[in-house]
Amino acid sequence: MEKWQGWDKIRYESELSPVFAYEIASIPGGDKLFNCIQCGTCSGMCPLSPYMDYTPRQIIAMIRAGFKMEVLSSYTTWLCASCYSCTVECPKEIKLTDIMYAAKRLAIREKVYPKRFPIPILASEFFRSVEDSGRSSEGRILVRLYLKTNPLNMIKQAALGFKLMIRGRFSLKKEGVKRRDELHRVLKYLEKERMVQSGDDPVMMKEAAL
Amino acid sequence: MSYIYYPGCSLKGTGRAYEESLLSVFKALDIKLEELDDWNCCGATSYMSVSELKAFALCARNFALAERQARDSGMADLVVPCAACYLGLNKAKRYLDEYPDIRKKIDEALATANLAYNDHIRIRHPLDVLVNDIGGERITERVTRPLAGMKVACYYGCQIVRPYADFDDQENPQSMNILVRALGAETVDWPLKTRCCGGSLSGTIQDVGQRLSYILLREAIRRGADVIATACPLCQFNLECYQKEMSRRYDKPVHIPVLYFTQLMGVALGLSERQLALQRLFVPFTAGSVVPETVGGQHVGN
Amino acid sequence: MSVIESKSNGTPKVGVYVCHCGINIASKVDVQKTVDFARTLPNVTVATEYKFMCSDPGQEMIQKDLRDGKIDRVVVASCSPLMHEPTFRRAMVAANANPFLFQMANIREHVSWVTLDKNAATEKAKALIAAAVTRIVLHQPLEKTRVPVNSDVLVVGGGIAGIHAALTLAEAGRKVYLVEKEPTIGGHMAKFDKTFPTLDCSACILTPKMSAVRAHPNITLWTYSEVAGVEGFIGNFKVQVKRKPRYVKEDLCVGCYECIEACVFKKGIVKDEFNVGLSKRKPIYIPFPQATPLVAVIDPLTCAQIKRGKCKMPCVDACERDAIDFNQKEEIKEIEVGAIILATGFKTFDAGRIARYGYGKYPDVYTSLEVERMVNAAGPTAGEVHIRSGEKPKTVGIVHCVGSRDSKTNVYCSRVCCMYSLKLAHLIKERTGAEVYNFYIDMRTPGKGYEEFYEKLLKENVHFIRGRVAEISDWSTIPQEEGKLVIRVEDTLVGAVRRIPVDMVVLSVGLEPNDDVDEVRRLFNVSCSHEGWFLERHPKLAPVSTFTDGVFLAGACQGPKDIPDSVAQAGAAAAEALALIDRGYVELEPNTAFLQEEFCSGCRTCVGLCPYSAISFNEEKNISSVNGALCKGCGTCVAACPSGALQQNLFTDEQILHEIEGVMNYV
Amino acid sequence: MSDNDKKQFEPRIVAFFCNWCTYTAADLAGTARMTYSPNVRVIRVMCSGRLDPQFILKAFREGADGVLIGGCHPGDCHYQEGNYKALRRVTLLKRFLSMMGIEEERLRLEWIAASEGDKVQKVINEMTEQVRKLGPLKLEPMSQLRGEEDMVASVEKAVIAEGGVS
Repeated sequence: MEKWQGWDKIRYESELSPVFAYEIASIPGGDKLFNCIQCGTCSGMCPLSPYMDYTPRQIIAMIRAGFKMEVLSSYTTWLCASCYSCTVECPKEIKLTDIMYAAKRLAIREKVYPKRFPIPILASEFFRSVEDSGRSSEGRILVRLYLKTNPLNMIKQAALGFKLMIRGRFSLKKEGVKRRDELHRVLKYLEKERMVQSGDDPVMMKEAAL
Repeated sequence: MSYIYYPGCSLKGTGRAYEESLLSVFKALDIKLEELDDWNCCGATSYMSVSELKAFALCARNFALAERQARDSGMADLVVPCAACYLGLNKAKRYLDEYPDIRKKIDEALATANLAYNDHIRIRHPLDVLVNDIGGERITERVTRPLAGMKVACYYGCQIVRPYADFDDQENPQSMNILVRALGAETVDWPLKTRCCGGSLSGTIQDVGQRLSYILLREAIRRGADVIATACPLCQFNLECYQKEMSRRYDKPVHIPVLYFTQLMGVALGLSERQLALQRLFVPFTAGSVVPETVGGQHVGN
Repeated sequence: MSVIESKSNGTPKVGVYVCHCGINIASKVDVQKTVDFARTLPNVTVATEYKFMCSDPGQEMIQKDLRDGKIDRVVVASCSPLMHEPTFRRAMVAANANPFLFQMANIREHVSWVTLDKNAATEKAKALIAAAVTRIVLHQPLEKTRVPVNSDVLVVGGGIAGIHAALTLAEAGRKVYLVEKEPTIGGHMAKFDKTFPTLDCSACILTPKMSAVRAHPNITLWTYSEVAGVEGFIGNFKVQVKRKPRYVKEDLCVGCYECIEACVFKKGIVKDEFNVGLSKRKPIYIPFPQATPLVAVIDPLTCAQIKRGKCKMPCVDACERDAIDFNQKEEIKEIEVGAIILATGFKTFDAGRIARYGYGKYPDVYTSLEVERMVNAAGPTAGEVHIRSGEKPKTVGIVHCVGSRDSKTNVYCSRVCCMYSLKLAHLIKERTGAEVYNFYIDMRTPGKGYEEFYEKLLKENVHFIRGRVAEISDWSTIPQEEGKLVIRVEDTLVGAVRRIPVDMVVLSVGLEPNDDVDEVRRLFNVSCSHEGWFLERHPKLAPVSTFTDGVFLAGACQGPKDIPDSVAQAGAAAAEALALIDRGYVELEPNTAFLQEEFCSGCRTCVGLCPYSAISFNEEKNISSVNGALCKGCGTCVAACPSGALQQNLFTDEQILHEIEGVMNYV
Repeated sequence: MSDNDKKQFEPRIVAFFCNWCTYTAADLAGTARMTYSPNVRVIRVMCSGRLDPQFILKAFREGADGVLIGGCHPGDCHYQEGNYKALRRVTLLKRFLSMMGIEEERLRLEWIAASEGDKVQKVINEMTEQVRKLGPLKLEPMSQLRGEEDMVASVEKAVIAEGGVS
């Protein structure tokens, strides 16, 4: 049973973000977002919508209405397993999966993703591993993940880990590419790139909004 | 014919059996696979959640390396077994084609490391290669141990056919079914063949992720499948490794072998358990067990 | 060419009138600037502006200046000539001026509505005005040629729209040819059981009209026939109609069914088109009991005699009136008509195209048209609603918008599905008492009594779930779902995903243009919207006319329509045709080609070029000669004439060359 | 994107649209308020078959940087096959244009049906950009060109002859 929230249901226009929709729409092909007829095909196709706090359709509506905080701090975007069934079946060609990604990126940048929720942490661990070595070291990432979120779970999973280990399917060895400098140079260059579709270029956002 | 092989991180870890069986099978069919030198991560799901542009850059580096490696033959056919990598690379390729502003930035980034991508890449899934380049007939010719009487549920998962792949139908893919039938097995009609297995959720939000996998297993069993064939390391992991846990969690217990389609092929082609890494499975499946004598009997007069 | 100029008498006095069209033009084009500019142009004696030039006061301005002799030719800068050229030409006539000393500059559709930048718009408007002014000084007074109009009318398509149009015209005493490609008239409406929202029996209101068609002395009904060729023009069309052999003499057959009883095939062997495949028919058949004409037809693809030439032919013996004739051949009828009404209707969307809905995979997924037949008392199940197993369904799901409002199939709303789905929901509940679920995106009930019908259904406890169905499948997550079809959908009003197990699914398929729409379009020289619906001349002001004068549209061939709208439109089309015919003549735009004999070198280039053989060659004079009555005014010959001897009224070389100068030189 | 270019050079394009398809489509674009670049001036003819090569040459002579011709789709001509005649003439004319040092891209023929308002918008925008890239049309001083009337005439004759073959 959630705590009673009736008191803050009302949304004042002044609390909403007029540019949020345009931020999201600025991803490649994102303008289709405005074609949404709220038919719910996305939510119907989505195998995870039953576990989301807002269905994908609601997320689109909220994005258009400027409910920035609600969207970015919702679990929905993180539960998206990017199976693309919404994107494929949307009658208005809205790239929902990409929109979920865009929301996740914004949430991370603005540090408003749900706290102590494993998925964003997995994402950042994965990201760090690849940034650093060019490959993901599954074993190490998982261990870190469990330590950060729920150490108990790690003990639960220990049995599984062991089974995997004896079958040679699990190792803590650090994977990586040989020519790291090369890789790092490429990624470094993009550091300074303020990318539109990451929605973090205020100028572009303004333009988009107008 | 020869292809450049992009393993991706999982096929070196939890999905080793996929790599080992794939290589053995391709070898048995005399298809040349040459691993991409110094390949890096494809920037899959989790990475893309942090930076899309960098994810594209990671893919672009792989493309550049592949083109370099295939310089002589012009077009580089990149064989990508992992569903997530396959999608990630496909997506990057699309976006680099379709959005000049992205392309420009990536090209610049590559240039800083004297790398270049010249659109000479084709991204191929092993299913695509086997069905469209080799063809069911030629595979049947090589079968020494037909999987007669075996009922297989072919599981494609989400990311192979959706949303970019064009080698198979998005709503009702057939390539794996064709392949499995070519091995002499039957395929069960199973509408969930492209429904999500829960992906990384099985590890993170276990109840949610495992519930999705459980729905798949339960329905496959209900439709009389003896074994499930997969084409993705994460799907295989989710469907196989949590079966004990699921049986505890949910109403009906589930117990069914989950193989990579390449392992299944290997069995039919008469390869050894080791070559196919069957010993790495949780739910045992020995080459001997596939053609129970009784089945032979059943199938007299076929 | 100098010849033409010499014809213009005295220095021309051009009046330029710029229209604000409210703010439609004025908001983008600086009208005053254009007027000041026009004053600077040669031969312009009057230049002014007004809010609405097409209004009476607007026209009055022009007429006054004409009467006062201030001007002798007129340029109006306003909307498209396709919109108001006739209006202003009439105004000129009313002022005793020649209507062809008039030219329009299209500064609305081509300027103010399509240009962002105000200065750019004003400049463009100036250029177009200059073009009109420079060209009009070369205009000559012309007379429209009058051609008598044939008073007969051709109606293509025997659905409710075609039937109504034909009857209306026949009642007005016109001779009507009604051509239908099926063996009977009646179209889709004949297949329905009840009609929304009144729930009156479709057959009861349609069959009287069908027999009226059959009986009417002024109507020639040709079923099982298709239009094969059309020539001529408004008022004077020559049409070839292909009559397919039905191997049964229409004048002799009385529809007694004896031959059908007698057929060597004791049971039906082919899918019955009329029952959309829910039943089978014999090679010799009558589509349905009220078929009009009530005449048997033999399907050559399946009849043993016609296919293999060996059959005992019991049908022949069975027929006391010797109506059966295996030697019947296809015949071509030549007719002449003054007007043509197209009422070729629509086809329903092929539900198989949407794999997720399992049509063709799961036997108990039906299309709405199949269910229409099922609930029809005269249908294959005698009005019983049951699934393939023969049992009555306990729960039924009706899925709206199948093939509509989807960028992968048809983007448009098919307009009738909401209402017929409500109707089917009512009938199914009435016949089976089942729980009926409607899955809709938006409920669209704009029409007299429609919303009230929706309310009625709500009171009948039919379930309405706002959400587009994601998938229909036979896999289960819980035991209660096993053996059922499960509809997965988001209930968008609740914000939760629901899985609803049902015994029967009805797919409310949308409407689509017929497959042969392209051939038909070319045959009658009309255009299509990009969806493939026939294009009306103007969406509001000329909804049943086409860009080909004398060809009119009725019913769903112009776009999805329900029965009331189709009938209303059929009436309108009939009225337009009558207006044309009763005038008795048409005035043809005098934009025909003419020959300046002194320049003709007799090279004959033009002769072969004319698609209407309006150009013949005069051997003794050794020059070509143009038959103005046959010329349609395309100007192809004029463009090809090496010596410039051929010219086209309203589009002479000089006029166009001047227009080019005008458009380039002053701005 | 090309704000600067715009300031540098605004091409002037003369268009000949057939009454039945393309002109109507242009009207449709208007009714649908599809905005496009203002560089094109439309002249209405009944059929693209009316297009006399001398009109196109004239337009260039008068200083047009490009000429656009719009007709019905093949098979849809209101007058059966005027548009084919137009196609033949334009194809040939292009050859002579390049002879006279006028880039082919400056002359464009498009089939646009009455329903394709969006295509009008697309084509006009594309062509404006294309001609803008080509820059202003450079012709020998008119007088001189007029002096070569005979050459132009011969061009027209040849083209006409070609167009005349039906």
